[in-house]
Amino acid sequence: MSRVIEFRDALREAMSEEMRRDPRVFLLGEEVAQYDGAYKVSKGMLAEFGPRRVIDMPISENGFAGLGIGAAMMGLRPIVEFMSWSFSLVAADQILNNAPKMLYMSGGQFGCPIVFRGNDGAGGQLGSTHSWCVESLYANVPGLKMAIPSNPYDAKGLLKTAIRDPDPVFFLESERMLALKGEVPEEEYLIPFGQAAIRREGGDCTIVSFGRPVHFAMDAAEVLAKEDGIECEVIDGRTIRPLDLETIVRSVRKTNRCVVVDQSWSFASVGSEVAAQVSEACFDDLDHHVHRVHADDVPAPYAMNLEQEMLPNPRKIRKAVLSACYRG
Amino acid sequence: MSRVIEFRDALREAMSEEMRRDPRVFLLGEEVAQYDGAYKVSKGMLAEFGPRRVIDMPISENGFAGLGIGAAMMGLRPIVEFMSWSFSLVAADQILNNAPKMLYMSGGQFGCPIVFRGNDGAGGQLGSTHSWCVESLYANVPGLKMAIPSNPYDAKGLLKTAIRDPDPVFFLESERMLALKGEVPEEEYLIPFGQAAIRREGGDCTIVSFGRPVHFAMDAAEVLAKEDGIECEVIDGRTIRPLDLETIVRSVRKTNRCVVVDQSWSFASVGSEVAAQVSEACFDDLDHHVHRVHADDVPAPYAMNLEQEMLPNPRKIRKAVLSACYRG
Amino acid sequence: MSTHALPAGRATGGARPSRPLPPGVPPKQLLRWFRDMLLIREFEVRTMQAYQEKKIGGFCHVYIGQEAVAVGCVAATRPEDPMITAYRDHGHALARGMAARHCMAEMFGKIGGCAKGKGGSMHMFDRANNLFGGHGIVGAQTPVGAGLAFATKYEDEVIRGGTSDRVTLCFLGDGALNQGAFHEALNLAGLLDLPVIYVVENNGYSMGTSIERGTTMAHDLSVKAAAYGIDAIEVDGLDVIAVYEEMHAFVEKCRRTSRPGFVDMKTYRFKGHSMSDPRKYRTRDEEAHFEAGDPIGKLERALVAAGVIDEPGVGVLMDSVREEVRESIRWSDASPLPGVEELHHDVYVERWGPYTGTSLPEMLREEGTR
Amino acid sequence: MSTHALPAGRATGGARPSRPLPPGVPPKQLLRWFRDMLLIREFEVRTMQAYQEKKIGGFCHVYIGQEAVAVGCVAATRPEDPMITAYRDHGHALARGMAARHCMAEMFGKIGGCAKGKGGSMHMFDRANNLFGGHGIVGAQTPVGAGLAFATKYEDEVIRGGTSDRVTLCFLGDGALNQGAFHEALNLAGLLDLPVIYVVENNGYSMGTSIERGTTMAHDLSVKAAAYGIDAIEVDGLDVIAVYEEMHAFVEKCRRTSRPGFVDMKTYRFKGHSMSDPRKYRTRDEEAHFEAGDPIGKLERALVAAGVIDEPGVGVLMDSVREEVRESIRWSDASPLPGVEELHHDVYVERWGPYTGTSLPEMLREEGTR
Ligand SMILES: Cc1ncc(C[n+]2csc(CCOP(=O)(O)OP(=O)(O)O)c2C)c(N)n1
Ligand SMILES: Cc1ncc(C[n+]2csc(CCOP(=O)(O)OP(=O)(O)O)c2C)c(N)n1
Ligand SMILES: [Mg+2]
Ligand SMILES: [Mg+2]
Repeated sequence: MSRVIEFRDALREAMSEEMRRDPRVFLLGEEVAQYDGAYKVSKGMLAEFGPRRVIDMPISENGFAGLGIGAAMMGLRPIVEFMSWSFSLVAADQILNNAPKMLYMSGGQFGCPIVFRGNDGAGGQLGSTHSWCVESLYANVPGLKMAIPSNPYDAKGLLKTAIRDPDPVFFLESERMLALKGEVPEEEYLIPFGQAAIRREGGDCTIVSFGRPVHFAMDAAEVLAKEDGIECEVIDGRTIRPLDLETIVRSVRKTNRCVVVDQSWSFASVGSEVAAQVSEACFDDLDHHVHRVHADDVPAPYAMNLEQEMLPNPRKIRKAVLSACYRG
Repeated sequence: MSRVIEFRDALREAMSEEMRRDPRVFLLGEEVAQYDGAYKVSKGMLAEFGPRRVIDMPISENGFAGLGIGAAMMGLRPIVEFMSWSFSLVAADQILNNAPKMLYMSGGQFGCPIVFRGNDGAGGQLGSTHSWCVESLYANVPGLKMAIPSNPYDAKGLLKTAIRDPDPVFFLESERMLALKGEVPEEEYLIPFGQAAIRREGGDCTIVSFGRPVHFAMDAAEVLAKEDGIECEVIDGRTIRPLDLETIVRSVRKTNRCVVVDQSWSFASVGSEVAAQVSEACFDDLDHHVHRVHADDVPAPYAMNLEQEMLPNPRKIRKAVLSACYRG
Repeated sequence: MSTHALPAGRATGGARPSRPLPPGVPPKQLLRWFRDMLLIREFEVRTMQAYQEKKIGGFCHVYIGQEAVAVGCVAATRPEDPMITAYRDHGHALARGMAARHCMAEMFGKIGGCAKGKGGSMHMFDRANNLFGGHGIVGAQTPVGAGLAFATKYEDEVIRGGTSDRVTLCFLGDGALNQGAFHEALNLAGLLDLPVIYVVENNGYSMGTSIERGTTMAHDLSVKAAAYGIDAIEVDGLDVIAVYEEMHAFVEKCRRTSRPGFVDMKTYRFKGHSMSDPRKYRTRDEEAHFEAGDPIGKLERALVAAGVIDEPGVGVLMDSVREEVRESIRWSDASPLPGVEELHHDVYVERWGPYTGTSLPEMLREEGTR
Repeated sequence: MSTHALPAGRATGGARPSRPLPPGVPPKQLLRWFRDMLLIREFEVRTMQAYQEKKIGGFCHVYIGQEAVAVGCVAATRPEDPMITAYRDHGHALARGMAARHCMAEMFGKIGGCAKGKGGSMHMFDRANNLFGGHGIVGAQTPVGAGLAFATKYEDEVIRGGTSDRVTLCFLGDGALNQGAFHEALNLAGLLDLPVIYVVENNGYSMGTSIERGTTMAHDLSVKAAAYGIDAIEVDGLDVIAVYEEMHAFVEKCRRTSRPGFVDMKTYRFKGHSMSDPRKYRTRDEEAHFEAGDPIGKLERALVAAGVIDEPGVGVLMDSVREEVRESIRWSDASPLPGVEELHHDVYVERWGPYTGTSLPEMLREEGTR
């Protein structure tokens, strides 16, 4: 049985179900409890689980990220909400130096089963400091896993997996998608990490994307099919660490063309990684170099027209696909 | 006239000369003054410039990075020393959200002419938290420039350029190279950003590297020439932002093969960026996919044998070049 | 007047009269403060309207209720004293002298904005008026504020060889007390004898979190400064006369001693945290209590009582303020969108690759025209 | 005894006698403390030697002079009370019960080390003894320490529905006072009533920076705790009896009240910051003054005077300690290097791609065997 619910509801269901199932799981973050969540993701959770398990935090991201890490070392299963991943920079040391390295530094003695989650990427006109796409910044670091769902179904299934995962997971949501609706089964399900989803099949060009821009890729694919007679295969990576290279390569071996759409800045990014890996694995298959669509290499501007211009969008993706097909 | 001096002396000369030339330039950091520098880079500078311009800081990286940024907004020219870039994670918000975005957020009103400098990369057995290669983490961010010298000559010339640069510069040194000796002219010189250096000419394979591993590449090139009859062209990027793609491409067009050697982790790294850009720009020229040599994708281990195994080295580079030449 | 118990660590509010008018301040000056507070209020009301009309996007935090703080603090300092603040910054910009149109146009995302529309509501910068932003990351402006003070001192003493007498004001919200950056800044300011005053605009809440729930020792913030050997004062931020008098004395002491200071500036934001805040975390009673102590009404009554202005005079002033804000909206409506070329402008000072260098906004180039 | 003026905020040192032996503590226990302190001292002397011989690499910070702190604190707590510390951690590991060989082998980078040689000197972890590291980034262990206390309380109260009585000790250097992380941790501990005690091992220096040069209010650190409503005590960390007695009372109070605490533990490091420190930032006079108050000699004199042990007994003890450390070196020499497969082991708990899962070190699997 399936219902249509919002992305934010899917996140909440994942957390609530896991909290019912496992008393070690708890949620902490700014405004998660009494305010019901800055973006209402945790709405009603204080009422159900009480203030010992749904815990409001002061504006001390480094402090409460570290607190979560200590609790995880003791065997608890904290979910730490960053109101926005943009605010995680003040906690960079805890989330990058401690969480992903504790198991290694302690020679296997202390794991760190923690989930850090929150909004990633541009909101609407939030400006330079509030629009971080942290995937390209943080995915460089071994020891962490990273998931980035593009729809309610995945949000729930991946978040449940994240909460049960024995390793630290960086879970990237998007303010722009929280109200997105989608079918979500009533029955329990989990989505394993490292398995990309093919959102659309096609034989002419592979488009690989992650998170919100998957939708832009789908829109572009539609136009390309209608206007240009180009059938794209759209792959939603779902997790960045681990990266499901296999699914990507299988597709590129078929289409011989690849466009990566990554909402973050281009330099040393998830997009460059996918491009490099595909260029390597499909060296003999590619008819054209891997094309990349990114946010422009500038701080996020506030002005709406500039922000629109900066972000990846269907128009840019279509252009890249056309070029990849030597039709540009 | 040229003398042979150490890398650390070259850094000191750059700073001292610029401080003599411009009263707006000053140095701050942990142990830079009374202790003469944790690594003696600033040795004697307190004596020459006094405590108002060579300033000891408490262990407050976020605080003093921010202090430097404020001073830079007022038009001063701070040099902020991180004892190690590994400690810059606690200052990530200041160095990534403030320094590189101030000009943009203020619509051109306030620039941020600041230099952040310190040791980057593995020291000797410093373990997981003290061995960061921040280039792949930070190079993603527009608004900053990044220089990474591999020898005393470049260290001095690039640092002087960095100090005069009107934009924020991340300057990456290496503890392992501080005692490295090299020829440095007595006369003043500056090295412009964005100009790679060809350290060795060769027609069979291009090796691109940055910072310390340039030396590993040179060693590998020597062995490859002697043992395998393969002549490598070794390119030292010198700056990562801006990246001198032109010099790299010119070389790859000649050799038709490319190996990137990047001391950082592979995922979403400077190495993946170079691989992606070369794969794109040289799609029709490459005889084999771009090969990459990185540190292994694990936290830095302490044990000497494991650390050696983890880091890029001439053996790994040789293997990659042989493979790129279909001799692997 | 409401008599319900208020949580600790808050402004007292209530319909208390203002302090007596300061004898040393000429009436013209007092009227200037009054007008500035009115201007901010009117500006913010229109800002909220424009936000509803979707002329303004992103996050937007209005200053209604806190006007006495920015106006009193500006009055207590000199134009050359640097100022820096957080994201609730329209009041500081206007009080510091930014034309309403440049502030409004910034929020409209237009080229005429103080930052060419690239910064938005949270990033009001004004070089001519020594306002160093407008910062969005909670607490991140506090070490930068220490750096401004470092620089004034360095410039005056090290470069020019004279003595320094500029004082930096660094504003922060009560929520920023909980950021490590703030503590590092205070320790540095204390160690280096920096002439910087940290003004905590203590409106009792950070979003939906009352100060008692987020900050230990909320009932006595002076201990936060004492931990660094820094002097602290508590000021009634709902009374511009109190703000001016207390701040003036404190700033002058800082000017003389070059020692940092800390101000627990008790105030209240009359509206929600940002545009989409139902304010369920506080009672309407509490709000009414503070609204009864509205700093603008308080000053108005004092000015009228002292004969500095009469009721018709107030009407004239309000009309002129209304017209100024209306004009700022017209001007901002008419200001063009930033051209696409602005996207790659101001990333770097230097021109290279796709980056097209930098240039000052219209505001600084054409100050006073139009 | 030297009479030169010592800088503010330091241990008093000098050849003062120890406090009277605590009547409630059996002689066996006192001897255990004495032996543990001797063991740490001997261990560290050999560590320095091994470092010279290049058997140990990386950064290495010895605990000589501070032995009374770890030993007294462990004595004052229960084995189930979590502990966490910074990078100067050999003393804590040994005092907590880690076998010398596992500690030494870790520094030798051998598979027999507590962390299989992957952590090194700065990362002593011991799950069986509730030691949560050994942390290299200054101050970063302090929020983690708050998390340990959060977890003991959560486990006992929320999961098991009982009452919690474990107390976490989180050690830090005086230099860590200047990290924002520490302040956020204190505020959180205060807000959430966490049973955690922050023990500042105040040896007067962070590398070459004396506490007065790096930390405001160095002469009275209690204000750092007062800023968060947290109780503070000052303890003579050169006297293990004082450490035990003061800490025991403080820990028990924390156990009862679940309120955090702060300890200004005045101590001194007799050696340099790390292996390559010429110690130009302090006088030989100052060092001599503190060496005269060596905590080990102090305890020895008290034990001998009280007849708990006699001189020959001390000799026997020292011989056994020397042999234990010598054995730890032999054992570590013989312990194999970690195999290359260890490189990709312990990155993730799960096995996937190149990652080969995780497993516990020999230390925990074979505790007690050889
Ligand atoms: C580091 C960081 N964390 C979280 C936020 C999100 N945020 C924006 S404003 C705010 C509340 C701040 O309250 P306060 O400092 O009291 O200022 P006020 O809004 O009352 O003026 C929060 C949590 C942020 N901008 N930066
Ligand atoms: C964030 C950070 N900055 C700098 C360093 C380098 N560092 C290591 S130890 C140390 C001094 C610490 O002194 P203190 O906290 O007093 O401890 P002690 O060495 O006296 O035990 C410094 C600056 C670090 N490890 N982490
Ligand atoms: Mg507030
Ligand atoms: Mg110390």
